[in-house]
Parts: sequence; structure tokens; C-alpha cells
Amino acid sequence: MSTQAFGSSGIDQAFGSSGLDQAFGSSDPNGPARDAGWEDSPPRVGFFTDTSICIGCKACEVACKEWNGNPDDGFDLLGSSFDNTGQLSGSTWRHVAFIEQRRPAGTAAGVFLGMPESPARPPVELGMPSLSRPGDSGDTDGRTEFRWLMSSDVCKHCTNAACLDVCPTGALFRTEFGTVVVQDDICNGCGYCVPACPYGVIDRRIGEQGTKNVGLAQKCTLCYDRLKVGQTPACAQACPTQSIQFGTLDELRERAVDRVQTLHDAGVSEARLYGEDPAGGTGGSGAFFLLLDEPEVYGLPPDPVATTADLPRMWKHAGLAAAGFLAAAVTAFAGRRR
Amino acid sequence: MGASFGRGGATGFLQDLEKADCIVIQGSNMAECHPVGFQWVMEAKARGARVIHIDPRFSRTSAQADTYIPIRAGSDIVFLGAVINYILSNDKYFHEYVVAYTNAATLVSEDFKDVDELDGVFSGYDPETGTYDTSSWAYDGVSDHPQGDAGGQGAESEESASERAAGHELGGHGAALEHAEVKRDETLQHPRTVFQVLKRHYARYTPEMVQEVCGIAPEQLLDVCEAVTANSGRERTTCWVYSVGWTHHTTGVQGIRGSAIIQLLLGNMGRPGGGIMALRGHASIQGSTDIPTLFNLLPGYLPMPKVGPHDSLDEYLKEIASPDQKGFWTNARTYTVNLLKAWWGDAATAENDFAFHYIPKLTGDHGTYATVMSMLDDEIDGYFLLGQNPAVGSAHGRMQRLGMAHLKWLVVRDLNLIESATFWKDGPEIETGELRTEDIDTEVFFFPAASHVEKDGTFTQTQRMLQWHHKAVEPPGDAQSDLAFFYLLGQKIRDRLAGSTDERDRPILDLTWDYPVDEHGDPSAEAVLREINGVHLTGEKAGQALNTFNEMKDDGSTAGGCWIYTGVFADGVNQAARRKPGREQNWVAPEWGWAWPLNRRILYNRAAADPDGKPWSERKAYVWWDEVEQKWVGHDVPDFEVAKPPSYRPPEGASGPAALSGDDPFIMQADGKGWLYAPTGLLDGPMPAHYEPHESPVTNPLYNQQANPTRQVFPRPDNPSNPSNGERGAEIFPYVFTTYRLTEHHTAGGMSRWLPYLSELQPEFFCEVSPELARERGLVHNGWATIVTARTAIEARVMVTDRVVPLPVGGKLIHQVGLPYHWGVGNEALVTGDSANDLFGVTLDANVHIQESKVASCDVQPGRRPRGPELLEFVADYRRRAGITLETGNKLRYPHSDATTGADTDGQGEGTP
Amino acid sequence: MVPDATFTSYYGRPVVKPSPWELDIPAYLFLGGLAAGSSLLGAGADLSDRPVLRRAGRLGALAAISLSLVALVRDLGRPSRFLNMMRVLKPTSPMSVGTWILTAYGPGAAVAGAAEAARLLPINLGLIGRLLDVAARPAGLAAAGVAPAVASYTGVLLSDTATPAWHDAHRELPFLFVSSAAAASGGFGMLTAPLDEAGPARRMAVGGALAELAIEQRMEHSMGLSAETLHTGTAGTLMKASKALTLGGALGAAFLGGRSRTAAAISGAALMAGSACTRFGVFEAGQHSAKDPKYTVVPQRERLNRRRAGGNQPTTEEAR
Amino acid sequence: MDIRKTFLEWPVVRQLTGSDPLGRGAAVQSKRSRSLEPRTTTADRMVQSVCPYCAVGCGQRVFVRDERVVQIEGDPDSPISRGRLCPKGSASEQLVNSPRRATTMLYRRPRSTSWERIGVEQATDMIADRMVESRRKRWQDTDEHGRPLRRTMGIASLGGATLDNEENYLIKKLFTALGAIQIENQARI
Repeated sequence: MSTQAFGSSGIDQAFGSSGLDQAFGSSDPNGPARDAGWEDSPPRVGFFTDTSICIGCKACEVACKEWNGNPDDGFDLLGSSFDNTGQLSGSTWRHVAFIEQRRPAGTAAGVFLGMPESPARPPVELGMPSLSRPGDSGDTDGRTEFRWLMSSDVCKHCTNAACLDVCPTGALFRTEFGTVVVQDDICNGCGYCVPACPYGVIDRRIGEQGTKNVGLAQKCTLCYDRLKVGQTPACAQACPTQSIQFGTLDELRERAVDRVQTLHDAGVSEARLYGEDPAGGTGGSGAFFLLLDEPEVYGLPPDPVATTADLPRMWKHAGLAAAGFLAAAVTAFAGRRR
Repeated sequence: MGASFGRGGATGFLQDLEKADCIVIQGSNMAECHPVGFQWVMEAKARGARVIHIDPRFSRTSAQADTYIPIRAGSDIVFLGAVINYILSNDKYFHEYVVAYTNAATLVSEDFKDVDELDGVFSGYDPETGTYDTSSWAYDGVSDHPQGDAGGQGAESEESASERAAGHELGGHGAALEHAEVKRDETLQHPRTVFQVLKRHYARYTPEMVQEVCGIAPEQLLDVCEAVTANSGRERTTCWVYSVGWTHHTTGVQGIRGSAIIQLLLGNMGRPGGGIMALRGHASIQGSTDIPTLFNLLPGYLPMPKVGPHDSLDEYLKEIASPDQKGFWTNARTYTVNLLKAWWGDAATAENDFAFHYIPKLTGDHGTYATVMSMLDDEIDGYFLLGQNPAVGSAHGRMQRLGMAHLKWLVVRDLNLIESATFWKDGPEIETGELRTEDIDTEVFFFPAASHVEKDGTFTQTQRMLQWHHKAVEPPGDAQSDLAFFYLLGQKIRDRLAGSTDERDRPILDLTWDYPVDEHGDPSAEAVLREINGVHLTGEKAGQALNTFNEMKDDGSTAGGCWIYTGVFADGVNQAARRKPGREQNWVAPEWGWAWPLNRRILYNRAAADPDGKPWSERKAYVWWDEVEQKWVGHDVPDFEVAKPPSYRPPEGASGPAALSGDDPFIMQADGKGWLYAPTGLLDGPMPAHYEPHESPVTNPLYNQQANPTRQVFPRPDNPSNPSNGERGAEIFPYVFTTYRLTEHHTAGGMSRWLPYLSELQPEFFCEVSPELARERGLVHNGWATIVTARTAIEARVMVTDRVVPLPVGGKLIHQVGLPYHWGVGNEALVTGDSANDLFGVTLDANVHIQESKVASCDVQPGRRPRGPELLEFVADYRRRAGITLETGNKLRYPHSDATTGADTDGQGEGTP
Repeated sequence: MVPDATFTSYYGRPVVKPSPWELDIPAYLFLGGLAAGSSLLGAGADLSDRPVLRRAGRLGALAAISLSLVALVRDLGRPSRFLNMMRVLKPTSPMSVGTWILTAYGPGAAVAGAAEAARLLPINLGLIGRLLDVAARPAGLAAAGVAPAVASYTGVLLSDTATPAWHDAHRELPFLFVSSAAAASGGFGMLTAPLDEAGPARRMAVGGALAELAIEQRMEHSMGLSAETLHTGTAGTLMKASKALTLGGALGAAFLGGRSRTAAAISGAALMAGSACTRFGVFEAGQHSAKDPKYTVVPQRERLNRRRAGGNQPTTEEAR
Repeated sequence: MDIRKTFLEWPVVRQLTGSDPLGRGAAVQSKRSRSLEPRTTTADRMVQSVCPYCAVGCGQRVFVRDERVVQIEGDPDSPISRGRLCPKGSASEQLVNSPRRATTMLYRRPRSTSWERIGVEQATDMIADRMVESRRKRWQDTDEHGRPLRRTMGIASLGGATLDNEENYLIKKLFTALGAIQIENQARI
């Protein structure tokens, strides 16, 4: 039990540096399909979800369910703005978050992400609608700035996909398009992928007996069947404002960087990309986002890491522990009898 | 819109929004109600256009707007008036355009008196009937030509004025003028020019007034004024977008007029990226007014004849359009004869006025609300509901349901078992004990309907475009299309009357009712469309489809069911089924579907060029005069006689199309101009004036006249009104509520509340309230609230949100409550709830008989509403406390000096200078 | 050290999803550990001629592993597809590795256990009985060889997730589970074997229990924020019980276990119960840590801020 | 079944012999995944249609297989909608195929507490009878001045705005010929 093994900064050490990680293939963000044995794979595809132009219509949610035949998630008013599906689930593979904000961007978590400016600077003209109550200038109750953020969340199709890594049946697999898909005919519903996902995306479908794929792990397939014949995934095709953009990852990344620049130039300094960074904890997502606030505001983890990044060390610890157990047992019997 | 420009449709097309430099969305929640159309606003925004949203609620549209301005529901005209005032006071209008293309230079009759002079009403108001004699609003000179039959016939002359006026109704043409000769002062300086009249009228619409009435700060108003004026002119255009946020008011038509005046002054009509985008709510709302299932219209906006003035075809036609006026509407005889020939074929002959007498005659308002009141009086036996759910979707749901319980038989045709089909067993009145299932005598027939993929046909969408949808599969089970049902029903009725010698049965027996059928016996929709388009009946082209309505003849040699749709079958081809991919065409996409009239996509596009026929600017070139080819060319079909040069001037005494100058772009108008001032055609004023909603906690500060003096009120015990400010008991209903739609649902829910995918997205009825109101009334987020009016009380889950802002209006803070109206009480839908429309009473716009269902006053209390008979007692108690009587809120000329006693005589005294 | 958790979330909803597992899984964790330790005891007893302990170990292992398999299958969304686990061998998946470990372990434990069971039967099984007799020792030894892996891989199984309390414990969890398995199986040996045979079981029990307590302490320290979840709610109660039972059992085993059969039995039972409480406690803590977004957001936000700051100095959370 | 082939199809074997040793991609793809085809391509035909929900008039593609609608999605050819649909439009397939959709003719007798089933033909006959009777009973030939009215006030109608133009046309034509004038539409609501 070395101190290294118990080092308290283990995650940070392991994160993107340890040679051990390479053992399990920290995939090349552009070619995870090749790493997964696809020799002549087409270019990797994905989603760029530009939340700055999302109108919160939820066409993506419906188009997704309709194409994939997913059941509803119940009929409950959640009291969270216009969001009544709550979160991604085994049946809801696109989920639109609604955030009503009184304060200007960036103050929610107290920091600006990736912005060169000082976090303490006063709110600027954001290019967002300002809602002022006439006649009460000087009002200090905070109702001078308001915005309504909407964002369509989806499976990130990680380069380093924990769900796929931990799947014991091979039901979850990397397709030739670099996407991560559950094979409904294979999955036995062990549920391991559910806690493995650092984004809380995949879930075991719940429902009455007879519900399609009930008990199986379910999530966005990036419309694997449609991709096979060159069709656009259902959600991206439906999206009225093209907040959801589908394409090859390289092209989407370029587009996203341009878009952020455009927004910055327009004074929307809080625009930032989320999940596109190949140096990130999941190796860059196949589905990434342009956000207007901190990720956690949208229910996204601020700094997700594919849990399998630490797996080599975990196996080492498990080996040591097992050896220790054997040694302990031997020792226990080695003692003088009675 | 008809009154301003000549036609009632949206003036442009959705894709053209991307050409706009500024888009003002007012009275519309476009992102939520037309999400896919909104992509063009987003395109414009991405290209740098400014998007401004003015609405009582911060909606998903506001979230994407550059600027959002909260406004008190029902105060839009004050805001628009202030913009007009700004434009006129600061000389920001497009001078050349205004002088050439609008009636700004036209002189108004000396008899005309504005609201400022008459204490809140225009000249000609009769407080006894609540109507205007509009003759004093006429252009100068027009009154020298007395109307044919108007001389001294008292009530009848008024009727005829109204009837002619009704032509504007959502319609396809402008109102009638006696002749084309009008006096003009091109310098606009004469005090009786429309320009000066307008300037005086709107002088009182100041920023201070906007703050006082709308709750909008002067800086915000100025911001909008500067944005729209900076983005208009030769190089730039601004588009105004509205929908039912404007029409569902007792001043609905005038709100639209307000934006029309702005757009004419700024020179934005007929030009790319400009115009007024009227967003219709549903798949074929436009189509169902073009080919109307409306009591007062025949296809192509020909009015239904009225008893008395319309007893004969000639009398009828004289009323529609004077043969001496300008424009295409002088061809009304041709259009009418073709309709009659289409319907009655060989039985329609020149000798019998083409069977004009077969058409039943109107005697007044036979609109849907009048009809429901007739039901309550047991005057109606049978009622057809065709894809409509009035138990939820119409104002005053309780009156609707009680009315239906008086019917002998009810036919409901729908995709789902809607509340209107099941009211007899699970309606709210069953719960309150007002109705007992065992006592309801109504026979109910529920017919399952075919969906859009189970039948051929056309929808006419918001930009007047017809699109053919092909049948994909057979309807399931007993389902059938309305086309098949009505065809069969017609045959069965004809069978029953066959051999009848009764004269009254002639119209049905002589009706052309023979369409080719398919193997299931269903009639061919294409054959029907062909009949609508029209055909040559005689001559060498006999049997061929008409290519344009200009081929129609008034001698019975052609027939066509709806003249504005002529051309949809041009060359014998179903043009509505054209589907050349958009990416293979320019942004106008003229080869996708077919738009009336004659496939023109932007109306009045002659105005996209200057009087000489040159584009106003390179950037905004659209349709222009080609000197070489000697014709109008461009990106769209010219909305003009294609070979008439800009220099054309009509000869003396010309009328009809020949009287239109080469620079008269509004070819359906009686004078070829866009109307800043409507000398005729409207029943409640030649210019928009602000009146408070029928129920309002605010006193009208502009005029000594609280609400629209011509609004249609129905003082009946079952239709009580809340007192407005100034009346006794107004404080009992201190809040304003407005209803609206959500992206996730479809109107009364018949096509959404049965679907899990939509129902889960918005599962319950809720009310949006501000944190301030929540505090004031103790409302808890996600808890329950009860909303009360004089009609009923309903309950809704509470959504406390910063998106609703109380507005300082009239010296107090006005709280607004937002209510989506999709839910209804019943047992069949996946998600149910109280219906917001139950809160409204029935009060109508005088022009179009549309109900005021966007705004009314209410009270809000925490918790759920009482159940059963206690609910009735609860609401009755409110009425008692507010002292509501039949008179409450229903006095038309109010408040007024001595309005309570002898109002009539005093009113007349005021009205007569 | 743990900052005041001012953090932002989406309506307080979880960021990561708790596992869909029910109590079958902690039960499996306990039973698997018990089976592993029992196999070791059985093999050791076999080699050191402790017949009762051997029988108890082998039978205990068989029973525990059988029950644990039932628990595993029961927890599947589609139990009928259990065998799909054998489709692949994925080193990246602790469950896949575990499947193959169990595949390696199961037959040995089964044969050894069956041999013991056969001897207890009143009838003679003939050839089968004889074959079992012959195979029992190699089978038992083979099972014992794999057994430590059966006990330790479950630590990786839990910690190779995004569940904060499990992942934060990933350095210690295999050790904790092995210790806990030792304590439980040692306790089982004390409960089932006579005093004169139970010495190794006792030693294993005491050693395991002491190690478990020490490692648990260390784990709480290194986990960071999510350690909170070991002290609150159901998990807190279970962990408290676990510590009391383990400490009590260890003390009993050490000081009375060699003398009194009753004390040995009570101590053994306490240790088994303590071990079970540890597994259920850790399981519950993980579930709770996934349901509360605080445990996901706050550490990640801190980590990110540190990295953004460009140094190793943690910045203090800027209060709103 | 070929045992050897089955064995070689075993993903573990494919892992060990192929290019995907960790078993995360090609090696573990199932046969079904390999042969997956979208129902847009397996459909018997595609029919172009128009969304019935709002007045934007988005283009729809309706995919039919075995005389059943299997998919409705946006038509990229449409210059208005460019293939996009809102949530309602996206739910069109459910609108058509919903198991909750009413597809049987129902009749409720006066004072009855429940529906009963009758045939469409019979129901249409009953309505034709009632129309003829109500028309006659509520007929107004002239007004009080003797001017022709030629109408019946006994029959009214309210149509939704999802009716086709052709349907509205027949409705208006038939009712007008019958002399029924209270024909209204959602356009007024």
C-alpha cells in the first residue's frame, strides 16, 4: 500500500498524463472508430448544439421519440419553467433544459469559464433581450436583467466513453461513424453503464411490462440506422432553427469556433464551447455544445472525466488487494495450530 | 388588411423575412406558435437584422429577440399610434412612396370629425345602435355622388353601408368607392389631406401616453421608433409580424390597421423584407376564409347577399363595387356569375340572373356566437362540428356546452373523442349539476375523421399558398374524409328530395353535385379543385381549365368556384402539387405550390419599384419595369398588369383596371392607393383609436370613451361582464389576464392532448404570474390558483416566473396573468384540465365578429376552486360583491356626461355639432 | 477543508445517474466476498487437515456464490440474457472481468462444495461420488486461487463509475472489500467450525476486521466531499453499525473467540453482519452521492477552477 | 447451423482474431446492427404531404409500408420549412397511428348515458333525414316585408381550420344550396 497508490491527487495525476491510461486506448478524438477496429471507417460524425439559437420548441424530443419509438416519460408538471421531462432518461434521448435567469451571465457559479476578462467585471450588454420594468430604474430587486436559456441535451458520444468501456456484453459499441450505440438485441440490462456515464445520460428504461426495450440500457444512437444510409438524425433534421447541427466532427468544430467568435464580437462574451476539447476528461465529445453560462447551470457536469481513466490504477489496487488477501489467508494458516 | 391594401392575406411570404433589416413582432408569439417559420427570423437575425418583440408575456419569442418590451394587453394601438406620431412629427416617412402610393395626399370630406373633436367617437356615431353612419368619413368630392339606393331609406341605407363595408372582411379586395376621382394635394399641406388628418389624430399618442397606457418607458418607445425608421427607406426594409394577439380584441381590425399605416408611411409595403406578415394560426385558416365556411362570405370574398339591398344580382353587384371605381374589383359581376355557374350549371342562365336567387339571404349577424345564442333559444336543431372543439376552443365554453345541450342532434367529426363530443357525460356542467346526462335530449353522432395523410387536398397556408397533400393510406376503421362525407350526405339529401316540385328544393336539385369517384366511392379532390379553378364551358376551349381569372366571362361561358384561386389549375395542371425543391429555386420559390392571386408571392410588389418603375435600390430590387421588353419583370410574378408602363395615365372617365395608373400599386383598391385613412370599409373608424378592452381595470386616458363604442355586446344573464375601472365593483377583478398557445399543443387540444409525445411536454394547465402577484395573493409555485371572472372560476397550477412583469399603468401596478388555453374537462384525453376560454364572455369586434379572447379582467386566489354546485355559488358571490347587472360593462358610450341617465339623447347631442 | 457548498445545479436534479441497482447488488458484494474467503478457508483447512472448517468453507463458498449469482441475475433488466455476459472479455469492464473471474472460480467452488455435500448425503453416489472425492482438492485449490480476485474486483466494479462516493474511494475500495471479505468469512469460520479448527478463521477475521476499520478511516479521509455521504442517512446508519459490529466482533474474536464457542459464534456473526453493513453502507452512500448534484458539481468545479487558475493553488469558491 | 461459423462469430473470438482486441467496436457488433436499415428506406413508398398543425405549411414526407404509415418527417425540398418540423409536426405519425385515435362510428341516443355503435352508412342516412326535416321545419321563405330569404335557420356548422379547401368548398356549396347560412369556421375564433 504505497503512498502513491493512495495519493490524494490521483485523479489529477491520472488525468491525461499517466502512461497507464494508454493501455486502454485513450482514443484519438478523430478516429475512435479506428481504435475500435473499424478499418475503413467514414469520418466521425456528431452534433453541435448551439444553444444560443435554441427556441425551446422540443421538436428534437418528439422527433427523437417518434423515430425511435420511445415511450413517454409520464405526465407530470415539474414546475421547472417549461421543462416537464426533467432530464435525459431511458426514454427521453433529447432533453431541452429551460433556465430562467435574473442575473447576468457568469455570476451563477462565480466564475467565467474560458473568458479572458476578469470575472468581476460588471455585466455588459449581452445582445440578449433586456427586460426592464419601466419607471423603476434604480430598483435593486434584480429584475433589471433577465434571460431565458434553452438547451437541448443529448448523449455526448464521448471519445472515451465510460458506458461503452464498462459494458460487459458488448451491447454498447463504437460504430463505424465513431458514435456510441446500445444494441438492443444484446443488452441484458445489467445497468452498469448507468452509473458509469459521467454525464448522467444513459439509463435503464422503466415502464410497464411489454414496453419496448423495457429493462434495457437506452440512449441516443445518433440515429445509427439513418446514418447508415446517409440520412440526418431525426432531431437535427427537425430542429427549426438548426440549433442542433449534424455533420462531420471536424467541420462542426470549425463551425463552432467561428460561431463563438461571432458571438464574442457581438458582445456575447459568455458564449463558450462545452465538450469539444480533445484534452477534456472524455477526450472530446462527438456531441458538443455552445453554452451561454456555466455547464452546471444546464445540469451538465463542469469537468466530467471518463471513469475508466483511473481503471488501470484500480486494477493495480485490486491486484494488490487480492494478493494481500491470499497472503493473509496463507499467513492465517501458517500460524501454529491452536 | 383588406381595408388598407385591398386584400386580406399576408402581404409576403415567410422566407422573405430573411431579407428584412428589422422585424417587429407584436401580438404574436411566433417562435412558439410558428417555430418552423421562425427560422426565417433567425436567418434575418444572423444576417444582422434587429428583432423586436412587443408582447404582454416574455415568451420563447422574446428569448430570441434583441429587444423585448412588455406591454399591457390590449394597449397596442397606443404604442402603434405613438410610432406613427414619431414618424410624422420627425419627418421620418418615406416621402416619395407616401405621396405616390398612399392616399396621404387625398382630401377628406369637410364633414369628417375626429375623435378629439367629438369626445371619443368619430363623426356619424349613433349611440342608440352603437354604429356609425360612415358617410362623413368619405373623401372630399365623393359625397357629391349620392349612392344609388341610399337616398332617404333610413335603416336600410345603413345596412347597405355596413354590407359594403363588410367586403373588407379578412378579404380579397378593398372597399368600394363610388368613383376614382378624388381631390389630392401632393404637397400634403392642405389641412384636410389624409396626411394632416393623420398627423392631428396621432398628436395625442405621445411617449407619456404610452407610458401611461401601455406601461412602456419613453426610452423603449424611442428605441423602437429609431430602429424601424432607421431600417426603412430605399435601402432598407422593416417587417411587422402579428397574429391573433391582435385580432382577438374588440379593436382587432384597428390594431392591424395601425401597423398598416406605419408600413405605408415607411414605404415597406410590396417590398422584399417588408410588409405585414399576418400569421394565421392553423393549417388552412387562410383557405377557410378564401373559400369560406363563414356566414357572411362566398368564395373569393364575395359577400353573402343580404335581404333587401341584395334582392337581385344587379343590386348586389352595385353594392360590392361601383362600376366607376378603379381596380379589379369592378369585375365582381364576372366573379359572381362564374361562381353561380359553377354551382348551378345549366340552371344558371342569363335569364334567371344565373340563379342568384338560389342563394339564401342574411338578415344580420349569423356568426358562431350568435348561433350559439340561437341554440340556447331552441332555434337550432342540428349542428355540425367539423374538426372543431368549441367546448374548449371558443370563448365562454359554458355557453357553448349549454347551447349544445339544447340541440336536437349534433354531428362531431374529429380524429379523437373531443370534449365537444362528450360534454353530455363528462362536461363541467355535469359536475356542477347544471346538466344531467339523463336530461340531455341531444342525439350525438361521432364520425371518425380521416387525417391529412388519408386524403388528397389542398391547405392554404399563411402566405396564401396552396399546397397539395397526397393521400398516402386509406383511413382506418370507419374514418372518412369530410369530402367523402359531405359528398355522400349531399347525394342522400338529393335522393330524398328527388322529384320534389317544391321551389325551395330547386337549389339542391339543380346543384352540380357529380364528381368522379375512386374505387371506394370517394370523390376526387382534384376534380373539386378543378371546379374551384374554373373551366371554359363553351367555345373551342370548352372543358379546359381557366389559366387566370382574366379569362372569366360574365356571360355564362365560363364557370369557376373561387375566382382568386383561378390559375391553381392553369394549363390543366394541379399547380398546388408542384414541388420543385427550394434549393433549386431563388428565395421566392415560385415553383413550389401555388399562391393566390396568380402565384404572386409578395402582394403589391409594383411598390417595390419607384413611380418610374426603377427599383428603389439595388439592394431591395424585386419587381421593376423593363424598358426593353416593355413589361414588368423581377423575382416574382408582378402584382400589376404586366405590360402597363409606369407612365400610363388613365383616360378621362376610365373605370376598373383601365383606371389604374402606371403608379397605382394597390390594384384591388378603389383608388389604387394604400389607405392610411379608410374613408369606407370599416365600421369602427377610419383610423385606429385606442379604446380599452371590454373589461379593463384601467380608465382610458385618451378619450372620454372607455371601450370601442361599436363593439358587439350581448347583455344577457348568461353573459355577464366584469365592471371596468370607473364602474362599481371594478376592484373585485383587479387583474388582467391574457390567453395564449404553447408550442407543444394545438388549440383546443384535439390534435395534441391525445398524443403522449406532446402531452408529456406540457401535461397540465397552468397560470403564469409574477413573483409580485404571487406575493400579493399568496400563490405558491407549482401549487394551485383559482382564477375568477363573472362567468366562472377555473383552477390552474401556479407558475411563478420573472417572465411576467407587473406594469405601472394608470397610476397603479397592473398585474397580468398568462393562461394557455389548451386544456379541457373530460375523460377521454391523456391530459385534461380546466379551460381558460371558460373565463371569457362573448363580446365581439364590430367588423369581423371575432371575440375578445386575448384580454379580460379577473381575480386570482390561492388554492383550488370549489367543486360541484359550490362553484356556481362561489362565482355568484363574486357577481354580487361586484354588483354586476346586465348593464355592467355593456354600456357602449361610456363613460360620458350623464351616461347613466338619458344617455341616448345626450349622446346624440354630443355627436351632432 | 470541504468548502461551503455554494453551487449551481439544474433545479437540484442529479447530474449523474444513480445506478439502477437494487439491494441485490450489495447483497452480491457481501456474498461474493464471503464465498471468496470461505474458499480460502476451505482450501487452507483442506491442506491443514481441519475437516470441519474445510467442509464449512467449501459449503459456505458454494452457498454464497450460488446466492450471489441469483442476486446478480435477478438484478438484470433482462435476466434471460444473462449469458450475453460471455460474449466478450473486456479488460475495460470490471463486470466483464468479474464475469470471467466468476467463471474461473465457480466450477472449482462448485465441485469442492458438491463433494462436501455428497458426503453429507445419506446415499452413496457411486462413481460420481468417487469422482467428486478425487476432484475436490484440486477444485478447491483452484477456486481458492481465484477467490482473492472474486473478493477484490468488486471494489473496482463500484469505483469504476461516475458515482462520486464510489469513484472517490477508488484507491481504497478493493482493499476495503477484501478486508471486509476476510472479516466476514473469518467470522463465518468462527461461527461454523469448532474452536480447535477455527484458529485461522479467527486470525483472518481479526486481521480483516482491523484492516477494514483502518482502511475505512483512510478512505473517508481521501474521498473528499463525497465522504459526507458515509455519515448521513441510511448509509450513515449502516456505516456506524458496521464499525460497531466489526470492532466488537474483532475484539470478541481476539479476546474471547479462542476460548468460548458461544463467544466465537457471536463474534463471527457480528463480523459477518459488520461486513454486510459495510457493503450496504458503501452502496447506499454511492447512490445518495449520485442523487445529490452537490457531490458531482462542487469537486469538479474546484478542480476546474484550479486548472483554469493555471496553478495548483485551489481558488476559493467565489460566493455569490 | 454451422457450429464453426457460430464459433467464429463469437465476439470473444473476433476480439482475439480481429482488429478490435478490446471488444469495443467491430468485434462486438451484432448481426442485427450490421444489417440495420432505417424504415425510410425499407418503406414501400414515400408520399409528399403538408403538416396539418399550423399555417406555416411545412412540407412532410410520409413513408408507407404495407399500407401503413411508418414515418412522417420534414421534407427537405420545401422552401418554407427546409425539412424542419416543430414538435407537433414531428408528432404527426402519432397523430395518425395513435392507439387512442377514434376510428369507430359512435352514436348517442337522446338521454342515453353511453355511446352505442352504428354503421357509418346508417348514421349518414339518419343525418340526411334530420337535415331534410330540420330544413323544412325551420324554413324561412320571406321576411316580414315579403322579401325573399330562402333559408333555413335550423342547421348550423362550425368547421376547424384543418379542413381542406376542397372540403370547405363542398360544405359551403351544399349548405348554401340547402339554404343553411350559419356556416362558420375557426377563422372567426
